[in-house]
Amino acid sequence: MIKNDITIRVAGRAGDGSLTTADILSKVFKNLGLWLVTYKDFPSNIRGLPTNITLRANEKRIYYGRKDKLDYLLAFDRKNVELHIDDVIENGVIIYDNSNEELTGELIRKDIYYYYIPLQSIAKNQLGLEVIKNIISVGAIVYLLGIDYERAKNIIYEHFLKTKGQKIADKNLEAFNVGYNYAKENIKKQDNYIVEEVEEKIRTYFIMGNEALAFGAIAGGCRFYASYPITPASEVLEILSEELPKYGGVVVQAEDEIASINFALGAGYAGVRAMTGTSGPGMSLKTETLGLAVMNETPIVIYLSQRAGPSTGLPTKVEQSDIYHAIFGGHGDAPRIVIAPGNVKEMFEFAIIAFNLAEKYQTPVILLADQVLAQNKYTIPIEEINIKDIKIERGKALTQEELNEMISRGEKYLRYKITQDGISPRTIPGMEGGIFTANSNEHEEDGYTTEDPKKRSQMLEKRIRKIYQTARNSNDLPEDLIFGEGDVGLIGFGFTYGPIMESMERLEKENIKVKFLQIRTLWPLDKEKINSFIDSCYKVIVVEQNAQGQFSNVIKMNYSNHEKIESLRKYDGRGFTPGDIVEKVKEVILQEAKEV
Amino acid sequence: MIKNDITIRVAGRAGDGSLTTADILSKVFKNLGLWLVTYKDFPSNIRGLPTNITLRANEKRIYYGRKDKLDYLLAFDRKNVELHIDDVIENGVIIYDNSNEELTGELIRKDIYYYYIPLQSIAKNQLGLEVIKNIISVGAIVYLLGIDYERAKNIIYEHFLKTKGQKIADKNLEAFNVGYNYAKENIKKQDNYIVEEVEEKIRTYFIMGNEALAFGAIAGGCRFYASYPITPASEVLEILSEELPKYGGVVVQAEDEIASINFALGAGYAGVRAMTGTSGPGMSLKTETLGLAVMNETPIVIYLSQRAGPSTGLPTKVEQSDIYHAIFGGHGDAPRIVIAPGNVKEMFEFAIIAFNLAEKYQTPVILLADQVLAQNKYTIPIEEINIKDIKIERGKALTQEELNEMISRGEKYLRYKITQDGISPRTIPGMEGGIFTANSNEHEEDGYTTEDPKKRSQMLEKRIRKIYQTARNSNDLPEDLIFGEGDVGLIGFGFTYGPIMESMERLEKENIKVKFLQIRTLWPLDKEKINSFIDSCYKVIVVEQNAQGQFSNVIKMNYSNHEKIESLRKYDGRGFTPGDIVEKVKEVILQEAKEV
Amino acid sequence: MAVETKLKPTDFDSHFPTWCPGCGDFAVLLGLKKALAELNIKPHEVVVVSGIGCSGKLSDYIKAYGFHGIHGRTMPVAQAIKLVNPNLTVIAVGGDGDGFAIGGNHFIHACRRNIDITYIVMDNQIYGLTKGQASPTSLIGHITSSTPYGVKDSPIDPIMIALSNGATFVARTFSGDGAIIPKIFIEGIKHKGFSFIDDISPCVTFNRFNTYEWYREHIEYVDESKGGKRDYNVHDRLEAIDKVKEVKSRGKIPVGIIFIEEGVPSGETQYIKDIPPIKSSLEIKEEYLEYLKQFE
Amino acid sequence: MAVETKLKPTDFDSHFPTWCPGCGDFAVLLGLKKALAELNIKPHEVVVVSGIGCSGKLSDYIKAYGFHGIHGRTMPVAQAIKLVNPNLTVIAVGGDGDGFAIGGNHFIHACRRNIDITYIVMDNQIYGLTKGQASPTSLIGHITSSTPYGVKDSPIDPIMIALSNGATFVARTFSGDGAIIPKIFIEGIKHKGFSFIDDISPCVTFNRFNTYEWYREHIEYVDESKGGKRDYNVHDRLEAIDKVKEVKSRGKIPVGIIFIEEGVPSGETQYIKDIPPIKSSLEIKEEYLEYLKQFE
Ligand SMILES: Cc1ncc(C[n+]2csc(CCOP(=O)(O)OP(=O)(O)O)c2C)c(N)n1
Ligand SMILES: Cc1ncc(C[n+]2csc(CCOP(=O)(O)OP(=O)(O)O)c2C)c(N)n1
Ligand code: SF4
Ligand code: SF4
Ligand SMILES: [Mg+2]
Ligand SMILES: [Mg+2]
Repeated sequence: MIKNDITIRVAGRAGDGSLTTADILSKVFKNLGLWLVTYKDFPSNIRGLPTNITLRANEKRIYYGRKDKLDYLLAFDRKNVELHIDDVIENGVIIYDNSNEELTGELIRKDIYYYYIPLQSIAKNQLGLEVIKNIISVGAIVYLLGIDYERAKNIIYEHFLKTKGQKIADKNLEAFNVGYNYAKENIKKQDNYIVEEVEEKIRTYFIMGNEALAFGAIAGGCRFYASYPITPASEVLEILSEELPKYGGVVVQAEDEIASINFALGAGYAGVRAMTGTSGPGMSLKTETLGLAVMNETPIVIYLSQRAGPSTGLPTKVEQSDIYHAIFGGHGDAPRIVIAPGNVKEMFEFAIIAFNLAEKYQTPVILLADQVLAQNKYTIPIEEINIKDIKIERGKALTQEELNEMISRGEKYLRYKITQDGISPRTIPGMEGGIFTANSNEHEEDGYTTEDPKKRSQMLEKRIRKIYQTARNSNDLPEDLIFGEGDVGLIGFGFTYGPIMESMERLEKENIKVKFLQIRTLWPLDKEKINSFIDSCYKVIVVEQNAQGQFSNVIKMNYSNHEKIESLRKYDGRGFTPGDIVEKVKEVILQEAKEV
Repeated sequence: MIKNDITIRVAGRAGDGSLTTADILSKVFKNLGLWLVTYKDFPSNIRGLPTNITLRANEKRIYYGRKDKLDYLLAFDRKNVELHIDDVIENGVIIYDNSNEELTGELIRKDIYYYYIPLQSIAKNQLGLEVIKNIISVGAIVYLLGIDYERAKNIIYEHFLKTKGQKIADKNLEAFNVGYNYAKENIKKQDNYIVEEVEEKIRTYFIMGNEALAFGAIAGGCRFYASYPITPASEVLEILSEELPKYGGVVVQAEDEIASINFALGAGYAGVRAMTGTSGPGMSLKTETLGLAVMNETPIVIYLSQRAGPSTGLPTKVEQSDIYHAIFGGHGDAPRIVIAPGNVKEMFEFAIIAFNLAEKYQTPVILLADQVLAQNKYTIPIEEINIKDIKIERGKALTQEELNEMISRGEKYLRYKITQDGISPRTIPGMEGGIFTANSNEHEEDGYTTEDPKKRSQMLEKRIRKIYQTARNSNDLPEDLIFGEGDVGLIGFGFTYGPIMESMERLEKENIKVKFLQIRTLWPLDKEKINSFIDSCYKVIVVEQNAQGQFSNVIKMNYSNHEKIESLRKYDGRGFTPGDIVEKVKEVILQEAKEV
Repeated sequence: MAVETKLKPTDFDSHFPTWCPGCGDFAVLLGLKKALAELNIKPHEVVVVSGIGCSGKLSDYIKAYGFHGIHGRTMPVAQAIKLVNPNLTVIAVGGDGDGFAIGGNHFIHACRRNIDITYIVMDNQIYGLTKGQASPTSLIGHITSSTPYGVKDSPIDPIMIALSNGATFVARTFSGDGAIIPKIFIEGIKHKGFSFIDDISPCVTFNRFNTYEWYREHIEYVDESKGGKRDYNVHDRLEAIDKVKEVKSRGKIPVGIIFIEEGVPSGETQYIKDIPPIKSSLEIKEEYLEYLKQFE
Repeated sequence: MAVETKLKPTDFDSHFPTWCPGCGDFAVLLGLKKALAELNIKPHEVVVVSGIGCSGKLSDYIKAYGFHGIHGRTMPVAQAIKLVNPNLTVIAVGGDGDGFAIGGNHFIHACRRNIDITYIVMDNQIYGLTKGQASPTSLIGHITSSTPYGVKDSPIDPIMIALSNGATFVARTFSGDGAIIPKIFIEGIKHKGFSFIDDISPCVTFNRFNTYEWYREHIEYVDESKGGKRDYNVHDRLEAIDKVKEVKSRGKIPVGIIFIEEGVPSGETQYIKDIPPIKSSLEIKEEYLEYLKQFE
């Protein structure tokens, strides 16, 4: 028996309702107290193309939805068996909708169990509603996993009742029952998977990365959001459109990405915590204004949710290939802060941190995530969404009183005063005595345009100093974290946190020790920490989802001993599996053994 | 006597006609057979703010217009003496227009000669035309430098006759005479500078970098140019608007930079050699489409003429701070080619090379220059504008015949065929049998959208391979050049070629030996050459006009022994002087001496 | 020379669309194939430039040279292709988000350049591919995934934008009236100059408000296409504007050919001096050295 | 409270402009100072958002909060400022290149959002700061540094764009008639909603064709400002469009207040629910945890 550790992939066509299937199942699992993660693998298509979602459920905490192998595959058609059969684990299960076609040939593997259910036919003939086939499959899975019927039934019924009303709830319940009973009557369970209520349940949220980020932003004082729809960032626009007005905030869906960031910048200039969000193509468009924000030292948070590029690329697939752009993009010397959450908790937390950084350092802050983090759901203990200790830090934002006092002291207010830490006192429009120009041209301390070589140098140095020295030496930037120990090091950031952590667990079981440096501030780098981490390793492997090894190159810029740095790359639009990393580590260890 | 080696700065207010003064003087000098270079230091302003241009003339070839010290300063007002007095060399000269104000106090240096001429008053009172004061000054300078009166007179008269007609020519001649005679009668020449005809004169052009580039583009087969005005690239738009139609080309001044690059890309896709040109702010805007060109493998040349950033920055001043962006800008893995001419000859040549590279490698090519190269004038022997050996190389562009043959062989034409060198045969619209889609989405070999992980990897690898392997290993990329020898190395690119060459000459005189690696292909780097250059040095100094040391960091990405790399930076909007480099080299040598 | 046989719409067949069944874009695709076949323009003489969106996928589904560019930038690409090779038939296609949100500026400037391309927007008053956010043509109050409290901005009117920026052919079609579409497309393609066609193309998945039925109740043909009648001078821009305003004042949506201006030289004829770039030599002319003399 | 004394235009004095003597932009600067003084709006309650160009420098020359942004992007910045702090008077200024070339799309979308800002374009039919290239309002045939063979594209008409995209206040002023400018600016600033004012601002250095004299011969007031008369309903958009077309058909340029629509709620009142963002607490509300419950 394999209890409470299951990976289920629901695979159909866009429009088949695979997402709902996984959603409903997750409600059941969650109610039983399991930890959950999803991995969405959707096409950029509304209807018809193959699509799938993987749902993992476990007694222990898990961080990542993609596993090397699947336990259950629910396939709505033959194509989807073709696509995923190789991923099914030995002794795993395929539930196949054989309404239209039977499986033959290579699609019949000896080492797995097949359960055939004519889902579509049943839906059509018995329930008169084809689209409900997915709920039938939920019924069957609930039966197959040995989940308490009553309990599952109630959860599902209540869910539909609450969200869709009685009529639809009734219909779905009927479908659930049909599926449950069909399985009970026609399928002989042969596999080993069961799911039961766990003993010590804790309260959790099951929340999408983008949802956590949006709620984090609200908690962090974001009161203005401007964006242009784009996968995988649109959810933030949609959530904040709904939520922000409740907090006195305003959301603008602008005419394009350039407008969006200028909207956010205008709001930031006017004194409101403001954010814009996008993915790669939109980020490329925002480049010029990013430089403006650096130049006029206006706080702004830019949420960059990466997907596979270049250009339109694979719009719904994951990649971490905007590293170069996030760090170096834009003309001129334009230092900015880039922070990268690695899990859903950090999606929430970093949203708050980003606003504090933006205001304290009067700078654009790029909040860098990726499709895996953004669009998947994760269970998180409710106390990890910690709203008690939130500190809103506005840095050198002057109050009218402080400004008055300053003026009465005979001091002239200078918005861009050259200071030791590079940060100047800040006013906002409406404040008496605080007038200045936020200027895209190089400027004097009061914001007036200048071309004087000395002033220019001082201003540029000030802007560089505040990021590379003041911010870097502060405790404000999310600290890079080290997990585990060993003389092989892994370096990762963003969603690879998940598969890396999992790979370490697996390696541990084989008594292979590695340590992991999770980079949480991508720029400015914590060179000391990174360098001493690398120093302490025989070799480090930079795990990154892109083809050029962008981040490993960034590290090489700062770490002299390049031979120590290897990079593990993937760029086919599908996130690393823990196994990919395990394999690479073993390879490096073997090599070490040979060398030593 | 200091013969035929003079640096003259003309300093006034925007609108004073400083540029014309230098222009007319340069005509005279050129006629005498001197080598010339200018250094423009203009404000972003049409009238009123201080502006100046430096003109250097020499018997020997010179590459750069900014010297550590001036020999002659012609100042149209007091402010301009204030601004430039420190730059005047001992025993140098200030010619001052004292119509409105006399010089006093600190503005009177004991160690230089002052010649006062009330230019404006003379212009107004004697000639009834204030704006002609600059030509009066030309007359005076011609006298002071001992230039043959008749000769100068004729040159000037002819110039105005040809460009402005008899009436204006007469007036200017009068002004010239007045100036000449005023100086003759009122000024006692005390300084040592004279200018004479050189013995062996060669035929030269005196041409602005942007002019050389525009004519190079024409010679390189450019038949479409789309741009949006911006300093310091506008001249290319203006010149090509005039010239390109003569060659059957079309120029579009588009509504913005995004439109411009998309125009050029459309033209490139349709089979015409196409270019777009801009400076930093425009380049930032073009970022998304740059990635598109990488993705759909369309040839396009992007002329990026750098100025001081970030944001609007100092729009008329020099900087080399778009290195990061040119190399790394844009989301996704988007390798491109970046080449950087270092002098006016290369401005011409690289324009031609760029089009060949773009077509051979079906890729965007960034032609990276800067304000110093772009907007200054340089003498260049006419045979260096070599149009005899131009080879137009179109790479794998298929002819209709080749395509027909291929089809008749039963081969399916595939625009994005996976090939070993990463380059695929190319058709253009209108060719029968060559249909394909240039797709911003990841695509199959025929251009059809795909999300298949294997195809995706292959396609991405192909695009990376063709740049990082095929192009890099070819002889097509401009080779980096090594000048001189020594164990201290200088690395530079773009306009710093000029001051570096000059600093080497000066160091040579002091018996200090250095070598210089001129990087001409900024991306993909010629790692081997660069690394072996650094290896062969005790220390290398990367000379670059930006604050972050952008290029030295790019080198560090690729060269492991970081301790060897120092960087000399300047970022006040004014180009390095040769002296800046001399000083730094000496410092490093001193350090070496201590260490060894 | 071989005898040329008349082309059939199926000669333009390519991959089968992945649009939702019922999507209005199918009618545009079919209409375009029919129009091109009818005009006997061969697939390789056609370039379809498309944006990003469900609508933008059209270039993947038609046998012709395709340029499936980035979001909002069809106009400059399409104009450039025509400018360098006027022998090609250039069709630009995209959505209302693509054309009027992010691409709005290029649209205006394409109107005023009057280059001979045909621009067909599949206007569904929604963002389809990104799953149902409001578009610039969404009506006030429309509740979409990005406007849970209803759209606040007044919708733009693409027809008015085209009319007031100098477009010389302006029409609207409706995907529910598939038979009429090819006729209007043919006129648009034949027209020498910038032709703008706003096709009402219902999104059956994300726009549950502006449905086929809703449109059927709201459209009104301003020409004879379908029972309507032409009661103004289609060649008079001001009258066309007045007509549009009048129809709209009655809460209706004007459909049909709305305005045609003839005799305005099309843009590419103004930009191209003698021979088009595609035909011009890559070698430089004799005069080249003469021109360089100015620098001596 | 202290007795408030009436403000003077000089209360808005700042750095002295570096514009060329005679530049039309001076009249706009003075007009704006006069209008603000007349309206008794204090410098620190005003934000001037400017683009890049000679015109864009205006924000450096007026005592007020300034946002001298990048080329073409005044509109989103200005709208956002008003959206988050409606107590501020927000004025956007820029050139014809800034507003109608690179910024054209934002202009259209600002029109339709109708947020209460005032947008003044200093339209000189040329690119001033970059030294004389053609702009979208340059006339056909105009020889400029970038159009040695004359402009080929038909000029856009910013007034028509504003009118056909829903702007609720549309006017044109002429820098040669400095006395009229503040009056119209005052109306524009007072108007609740998006006010667009196209100021004809001759560039004496680079536009040697459209000079003060040329304009004097070509302008025609559509209101009573200067001897003209109002012969249409200024509150009727269609009549305004007709009027503009009519004046233009006579080769003239309509000047004065062209259109005012009242009673349309201004955009920020639609976007702001109760309190504006600037006044809203940065702390989260009690309900926050309630909202989170949906994820349990
Ligand atoms: C620069 C950029 N921004 C955003 C997107 C995401 N995106 C893809 S399609 C689309 C809009 C789709 O709406 P529309 O243009 O109306 O086309 P439809 O799908 O409705 O046919 C958007 C915003 C993108 N691909 N690129
Ligand atoms: C993104 C970008 N593109 C181009 C420029 C260069 N530029 C500065 S001002 C200007 C246009 C000036 O014309 P206009 O807007 O009409 O203002 P004017 O100077 O005539 O007042 C241009 C193209 C820039 N600063 N930024
Ligand atoms: S989502 Fe809408 S626009 Fe897209 S294919 Fe489906 S019906 Fe068509
Ligand atoms: S160049 Fe023209 S627009 Fe600029 S300041 Fe001078 S007159 Fe005014
Ligand atoms: Mg749409
Ligand atoms: Mg202008």
